[in-house]
Amino acid sequence: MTDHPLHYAAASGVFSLSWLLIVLPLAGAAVLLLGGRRTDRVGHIVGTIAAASSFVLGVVLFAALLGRDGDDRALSQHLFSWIPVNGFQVDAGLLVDQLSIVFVLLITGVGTLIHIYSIGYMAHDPARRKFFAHMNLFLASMLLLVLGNNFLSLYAGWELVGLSSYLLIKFWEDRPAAATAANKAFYMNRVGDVGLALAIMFMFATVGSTGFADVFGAAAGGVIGYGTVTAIALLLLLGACGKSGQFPLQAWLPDAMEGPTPISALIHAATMVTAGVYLIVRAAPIFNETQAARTVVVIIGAITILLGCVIGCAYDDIKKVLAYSTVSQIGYMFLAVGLGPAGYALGIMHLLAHGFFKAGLFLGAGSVIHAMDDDQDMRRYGGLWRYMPITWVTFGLGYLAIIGFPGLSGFFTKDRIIETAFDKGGTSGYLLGAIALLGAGITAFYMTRLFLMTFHGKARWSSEDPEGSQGQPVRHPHESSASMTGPMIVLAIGSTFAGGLFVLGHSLQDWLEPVAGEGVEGVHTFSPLVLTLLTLVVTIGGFAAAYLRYQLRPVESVAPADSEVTLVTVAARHDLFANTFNETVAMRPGQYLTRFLVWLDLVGVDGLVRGGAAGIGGLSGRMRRLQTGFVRSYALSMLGGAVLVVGALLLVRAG
Amino acid sequence: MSVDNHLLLAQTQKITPPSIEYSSLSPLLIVFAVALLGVLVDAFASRSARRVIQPVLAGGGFIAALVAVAVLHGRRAVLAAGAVAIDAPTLFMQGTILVFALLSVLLVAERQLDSSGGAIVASAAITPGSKGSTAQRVSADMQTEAYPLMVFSVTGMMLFVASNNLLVMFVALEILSLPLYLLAGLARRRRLLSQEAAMKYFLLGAFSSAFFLYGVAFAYGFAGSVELGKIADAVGTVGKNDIYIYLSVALIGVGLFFKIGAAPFHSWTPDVYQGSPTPVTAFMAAGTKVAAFGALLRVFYVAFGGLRWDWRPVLWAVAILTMVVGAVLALTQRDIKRMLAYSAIAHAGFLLVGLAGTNTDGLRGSMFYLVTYGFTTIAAFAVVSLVRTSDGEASDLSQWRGLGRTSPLLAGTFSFLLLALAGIPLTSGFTGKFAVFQAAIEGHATPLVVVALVCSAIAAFFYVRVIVLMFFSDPLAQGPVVVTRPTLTFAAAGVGTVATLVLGVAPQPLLDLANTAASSGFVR
Amino acid sequence: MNPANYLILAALLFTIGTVGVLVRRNAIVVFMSIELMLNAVNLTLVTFSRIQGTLDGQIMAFFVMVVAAAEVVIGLAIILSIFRTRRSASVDDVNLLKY
Amino acid sequence: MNTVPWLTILLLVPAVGALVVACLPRRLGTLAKQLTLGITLAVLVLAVLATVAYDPKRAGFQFHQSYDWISTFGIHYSVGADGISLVLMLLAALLVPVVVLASWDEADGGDTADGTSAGPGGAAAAGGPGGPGGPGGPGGPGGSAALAGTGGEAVGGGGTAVLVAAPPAVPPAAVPPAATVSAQGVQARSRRSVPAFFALLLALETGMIGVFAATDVFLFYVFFEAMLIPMYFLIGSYGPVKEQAQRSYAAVKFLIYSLFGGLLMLAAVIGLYVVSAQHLDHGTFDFATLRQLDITPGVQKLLFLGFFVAFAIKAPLFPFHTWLPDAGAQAPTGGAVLLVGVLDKVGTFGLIRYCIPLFPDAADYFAPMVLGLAVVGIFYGALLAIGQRDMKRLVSYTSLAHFGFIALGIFAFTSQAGTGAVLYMVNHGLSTGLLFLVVGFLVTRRGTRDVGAYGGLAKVTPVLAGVFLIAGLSSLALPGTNSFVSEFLVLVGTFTVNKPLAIVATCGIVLAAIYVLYLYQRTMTGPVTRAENRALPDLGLREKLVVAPLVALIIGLGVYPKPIIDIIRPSVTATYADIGKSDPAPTHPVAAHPAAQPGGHS
Repeated sequence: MTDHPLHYAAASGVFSLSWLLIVLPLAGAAVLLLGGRRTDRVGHIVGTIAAASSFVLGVVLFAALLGRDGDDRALSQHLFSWIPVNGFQVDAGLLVDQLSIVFVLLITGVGTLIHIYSIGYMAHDPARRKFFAHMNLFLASMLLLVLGNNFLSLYAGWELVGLSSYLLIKFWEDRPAAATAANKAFYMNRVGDVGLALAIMFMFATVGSTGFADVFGAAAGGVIGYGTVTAIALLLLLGACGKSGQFPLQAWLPDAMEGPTPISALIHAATMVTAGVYLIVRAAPIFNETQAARTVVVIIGAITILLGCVIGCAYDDIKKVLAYSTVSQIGYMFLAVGLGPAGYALGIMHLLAHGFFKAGLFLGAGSVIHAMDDDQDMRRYGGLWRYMPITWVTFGLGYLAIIGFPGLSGFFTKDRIIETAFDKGGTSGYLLGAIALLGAGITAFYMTRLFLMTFHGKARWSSEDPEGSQGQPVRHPHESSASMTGPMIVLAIGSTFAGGLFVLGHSLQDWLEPVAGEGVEGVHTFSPLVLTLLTLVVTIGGFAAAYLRYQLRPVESVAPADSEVTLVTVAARHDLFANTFNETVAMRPGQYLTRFLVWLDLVGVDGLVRGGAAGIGGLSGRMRRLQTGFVRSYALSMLGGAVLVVGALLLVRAG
Repeated sequence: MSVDNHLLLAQTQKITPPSIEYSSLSPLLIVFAVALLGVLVDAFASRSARRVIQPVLAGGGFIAALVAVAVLHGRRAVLAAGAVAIDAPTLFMQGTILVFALLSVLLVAERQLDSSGGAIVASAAITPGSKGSTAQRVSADMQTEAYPLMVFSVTGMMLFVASNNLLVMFVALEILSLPLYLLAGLARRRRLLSQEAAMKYFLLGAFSSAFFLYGVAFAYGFAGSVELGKIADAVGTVGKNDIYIYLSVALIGVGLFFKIGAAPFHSWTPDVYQGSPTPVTAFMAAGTKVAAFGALLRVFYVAFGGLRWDWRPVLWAVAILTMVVGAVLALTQRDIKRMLAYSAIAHAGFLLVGLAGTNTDGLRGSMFYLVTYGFTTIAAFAVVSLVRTSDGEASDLSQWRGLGRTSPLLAGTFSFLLLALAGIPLTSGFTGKFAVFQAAIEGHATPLVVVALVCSAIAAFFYVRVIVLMFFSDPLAQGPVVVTRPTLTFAAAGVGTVATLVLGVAPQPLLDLANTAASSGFVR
Repeated sequence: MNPANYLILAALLFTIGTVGVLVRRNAIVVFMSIELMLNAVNLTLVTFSRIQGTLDGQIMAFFVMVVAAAEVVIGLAIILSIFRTRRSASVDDVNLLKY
Repeated sequence: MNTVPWLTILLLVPAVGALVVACLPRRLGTLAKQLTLGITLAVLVLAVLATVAYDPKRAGFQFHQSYDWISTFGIHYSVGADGISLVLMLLAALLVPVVVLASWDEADGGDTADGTSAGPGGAAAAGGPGGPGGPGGPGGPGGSAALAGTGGEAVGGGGTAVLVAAPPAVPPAAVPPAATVSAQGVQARSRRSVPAFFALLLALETGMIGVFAATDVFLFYVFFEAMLIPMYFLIGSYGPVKEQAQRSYAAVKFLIYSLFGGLLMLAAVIGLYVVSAQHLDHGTFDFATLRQLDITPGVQKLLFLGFFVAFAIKAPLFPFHTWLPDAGAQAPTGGAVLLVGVLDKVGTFGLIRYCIPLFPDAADYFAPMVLGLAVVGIFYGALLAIGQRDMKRLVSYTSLAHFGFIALGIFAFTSQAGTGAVLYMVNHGLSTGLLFLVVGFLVTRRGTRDVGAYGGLAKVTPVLAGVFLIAGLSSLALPGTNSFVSEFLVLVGTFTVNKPLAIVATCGIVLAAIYVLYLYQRTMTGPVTRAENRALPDLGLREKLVVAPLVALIIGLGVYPKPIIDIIRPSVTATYADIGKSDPAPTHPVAAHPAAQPGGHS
């Protein structure tokens, strides 16, 4: 029965080149990795060109897609047969459609910008070539993730981005912290991957294929039982949580900030961590079938929003704050996509907008950190706007975008999510809406806090030479080089207008409609206008609170001790004890179990063997003592034997 | 009384001399003649001459006998008034015995090993520890009586496997044993140990032969005759006073088990193997085993075949005990010859497993196994005799450390032989084991086979440990010397090793031989 | 009289011989005990020959005697040589070979 | 149908080579190396040619040859290849030259050789043909022979007493003077025989190819056991120079363990023969004939166990594994690679080649047990690997986990799982082989297997670190590496028939990530703490040559495994079809046959 509704046209013409999207950055990575030191000097050039060319191709494909009519914008390209075992036929194939092309543009676009940025940022790093190689590798993996036309290809990309993320987090491997963070990230991602893998197995066991077309066809056809669909959906969700740092697998993302800042911008803000959202939207036909799973998605989204915001308020490390902000923003996306057809497009929309402004924010942060001699503690910043205007402006725009300043991207995308959450109706609707709203407020608070602590207030550092500075760190902040500011500017522009672009005339929504289904305009709980005002009020509230606390009152250059702050803050400072939880529940028992098993294997399993051998040896040692050397004892043993033999035979005879 | 007289008269009138086909007995007769000749030579030839003549004579005799055996093949008859049976199994085993004897003669005749003469003492009469003994250690002389003694012993062995009559079997037993008792005492070095070995062997041997004889008596009491065939018939006929036959099975069994060194009648083996001159040990290990097993097979297949189901359990028990004792006790041996002795015990156990099958396959397997084992063990002892320190063979295992580094060829050969004894594929040891175990499983003795396999695993451990010693540990500063000149020993060892390899890789011809022999079966 | 009694007597003699082997230390005596066992067997043979009414048993007895004689020769030679070395005929003194 | 006797050639070349190399005198070490490399490369070429000549479409054995060997027992020299055995032979043929190259400078004990080990020099010292009487033996040249003899004996007795205390241990050096050997003498001795090493490798290769090629159960058994001996010597005489006692222990443990299993199998083999004799008029060992027999289930179970235990020890599966860490740790790098890379595959190979087709009912009956052991092994091995400090032991334990996956795949009885399992055997050979090689490189550089002795090497030796990481990633089955394909096939194949088991097993991949990356973290990342590590040389040209093919294959087979799969799949499918096992159909099948519509599919 190949007559399922979904059918992708075979790729032809320019689309038959889509594999180049992946191969170009991959080639870049290969050249740089195999080339070794010889390519040190050109490393960054090659890497950037690879990324850029991939972007260009992406644009071309996008244009070509625009050229086709709406329902014929999904093209699948069969490359080669990957794993063919009887019933289990997996092809290496790509799917260029409305959804994937959007991601392609985001990934390659932002990716290229960040490549350029890194040229300046990593200029003085001896291993810059390796850095670019890994970045290219990441691009390739990420593109494979979004372009794969079946779940196994997606899974391959899924784990490979995990690898590249691992490589880049531990890029400065001589820092133990970095190495540990990288491992943590990989482990927790693997947990998610188990979910994804199992989901794929379920699909195969149910549908006999892992291709999008077949699976979605079957799902949409409603032939799969509700239980199975839900199971698959939940397993997919587990994978999504792992990759996107959603509750309960969020703990790795903040640690991942050990990586170079461009990485935080590209992987842990703009692209990779949003893969979870992509997965859910991509699997829309499955999630559409199961209300239960969608509810779980929504709940996780909601929890994560708050969790991210709350912790975001407590940290003084600029990157950690941004990281938790990422966590909570992705929470918004999950919330959106959890709302089903109404929300898929919104989720993607926010994702793209977020891709711009969060990347911009991170790059800005990077530029600041650069200026402050790699000091990431905001409490030792302050008043920087004067010294690095471009960073200030670009960062500011990103900041306004994220808190949802009217007219900037965040304003459009986030408000729509809040709106849709309320529109869900019922108590759950109100609850979710309220949470989203609250989240918006807190976001405004901690982002403002960050912005003010960094750029405004009086400097908590000194440009004097040591004796001049009263115990304050000596810094000589300066604006970053063009290769860094350039991307920041572009992203700032993006974060300013992207949102609007997407919303105007539902452009993006319509574009995604074939994939995400049309956003049914449900009855509004509140009229959009009211809600917008409400959001604005909450946001302003958050802003005001931050302004009062961090602008009008001086900021201590050292954080107050736990004893001086509220319990909430303490908890937030400890990531709401997420790590403590993981350690006590998973890590410690695991360690004890391991030690026990090592002991068991040595003493128990091997002990048995060695014991047996020793036993025989001992027996032998004792038995040979019977060989006394006295003829008469030998004779006795013989006689004994004789008697036994005779006795035995007579016994046999009797019996 | 009168009845008796009349009976006597009746007997005297009926006496007719039995007809004897000398041709069929030719192998026996040749060897016997050679033995007597040897005695004469010893009596008349000069000392130096004997040292040359005797080995040549013995060797020639054996070869001649071998030829005779070859000529006789296919002959199948009961001769000398039912005293001797010539059939395929007999000839097979006589041939085997002769080959092993030939190899052993080479070892005995070896004169390059020691400072002077070979392994045989110059004059056994000289008391150890006296001035003379110091002198004779280096004297080029040797007790050339060793050769005739060996030949006599071979005669006994050949008769042992051929005897169709328990009395003849007893006589053969003594003919093969008595010379061995003496030979055991003829070691050139370590005279005390040698004499002790001789005495233990003698006393225990005599002891066991008494049991054997008692068994013979009971057999006679049961069947009114000691001819195997007649006994078998008597067993066949029911309703006799059969306690005698059970006693005789038991007691004869004891005597034979002693000879093959089966537990619990094995205790002499290690002491005697260790004390005797190594060539003699090799001869005993190979020859006696064949002879004793030949007799065992004949008696239990022909005479007591009818009682199979009665003696099988006992045989199982003995087999298991033997294998366990051999394998386990060998683990902790420190003297190489002693270790080989225990390994010999273990192998006796494996052979009994083949016998437990009580079928022609068992017969075939056992005969094949005997051949393979004999070759390997002679070669092994030959190698042992090559590794020496200033006071004779370096028989203490610790002296073998690192031999693989100092003299790889010898160590390699020895390792190969050990692996063969352990039963690793591509060696004759494996083929032999396979043959007997196959027979046993065929004969529904599977549990026995499993025990046997476990024991071979244990046994493998101590063989392997010697290899560890030779190859994986470091040589001693003043390690033993490996004598490099002795051509005769090399010849013996070489033949043994090659046979071990060939029988492991291409055993088919010998198997065919054993097969035909076994399938034609014992004459009765 | 019942020939079976002779069998019992022979069995007794055989047992005595066996015990002798086990309990006596002097090699010569041990050896004599073995001879006793052999002769016990001879008695058995003769008795059986009587019971069976054939002469084979008696003839066998002669064989046995001859063999026994041969054994004596060998045995004494060995025991003698040991005695000359150790100045003792006790079988318990010869136990260098053990374990 | 081609008439070239590929397999016999494949067997003869290394066998003859082994003889030739073995006969080379010690001084010609270099020649031995070159010769061996040439021979093994020739074998590799031949194996590749054979693979080309092999026709996956045809069912049954190809290149089949059969000659009478021991007709009395119906034993033939008969060889043949199906997809399963072919790829494994290919693996063996590939790994051996790699190992030869890797062992180039290590065979003779290398620089790590210290005074305690001794060599041929001893012969001369102890007086070769110089007749008897090394200076001052126990009794001394003078004195009465008899008394000296008894004295010597007494000593022997004493020695005995000592040794009863410690049965298997190597006896304490009997003579103290051992220490007094002159230094240069020691240097002369401390060299190990190079030709012997490479001869052993060749012998091993013969055994490995033979065991896969045999289609006669007896012949299989012969190779199965004969293969042990060279490996035993490789471990015992070429293991770490300084750890004589441990390596002897490991070698003996390896041999006895395997022999024990082998002997149980021998019982089963003979039993099989007897059974065949009862069914047919004459007994036979011919595999093709035997698999036609329908043996009564009771007997099947016994015979199955006989074979299974042997294979479970060899593979090894969970409770029978304790020899592996010791052997793996003590074997020379090359030995370890072949041991874990190929030798152990004989176990899993035996499971799918013999246990299942010969005793289908028993296989069915015991499948739950085996699957249980497999899953336990996955976690047990992984956790123990996490807990190890000795790098080689660690890698050995990871193999335990991998063998768990393989066994799981074999006994899931689906063509996906089975194909995955066989592919896994190959992949594991490559990835773990590479892992052992890299670890070996580290150990030769630093002379210790303790993880604690390393750290921060990524900065010092980037290339080595990179290769290490690739091997590790392959070992944790990252997509894009070969292992992913096989592991996923095993899991998905199992999933279709036994969801709970598959789900549990899948969780094992988390642990895999932990043991690999934790090891990498401890050795390669962080600051360089120890002075010795600051100046470690990175991979040299030879070492790069060694790892290059493996790395290439790891990536290549990860991206395009189809060729190998196409060879394996038919044989595996046929194997399961023979015992009446077929893949369960999906509950809601969609695409009739995806391959039919290349472009449009998915």
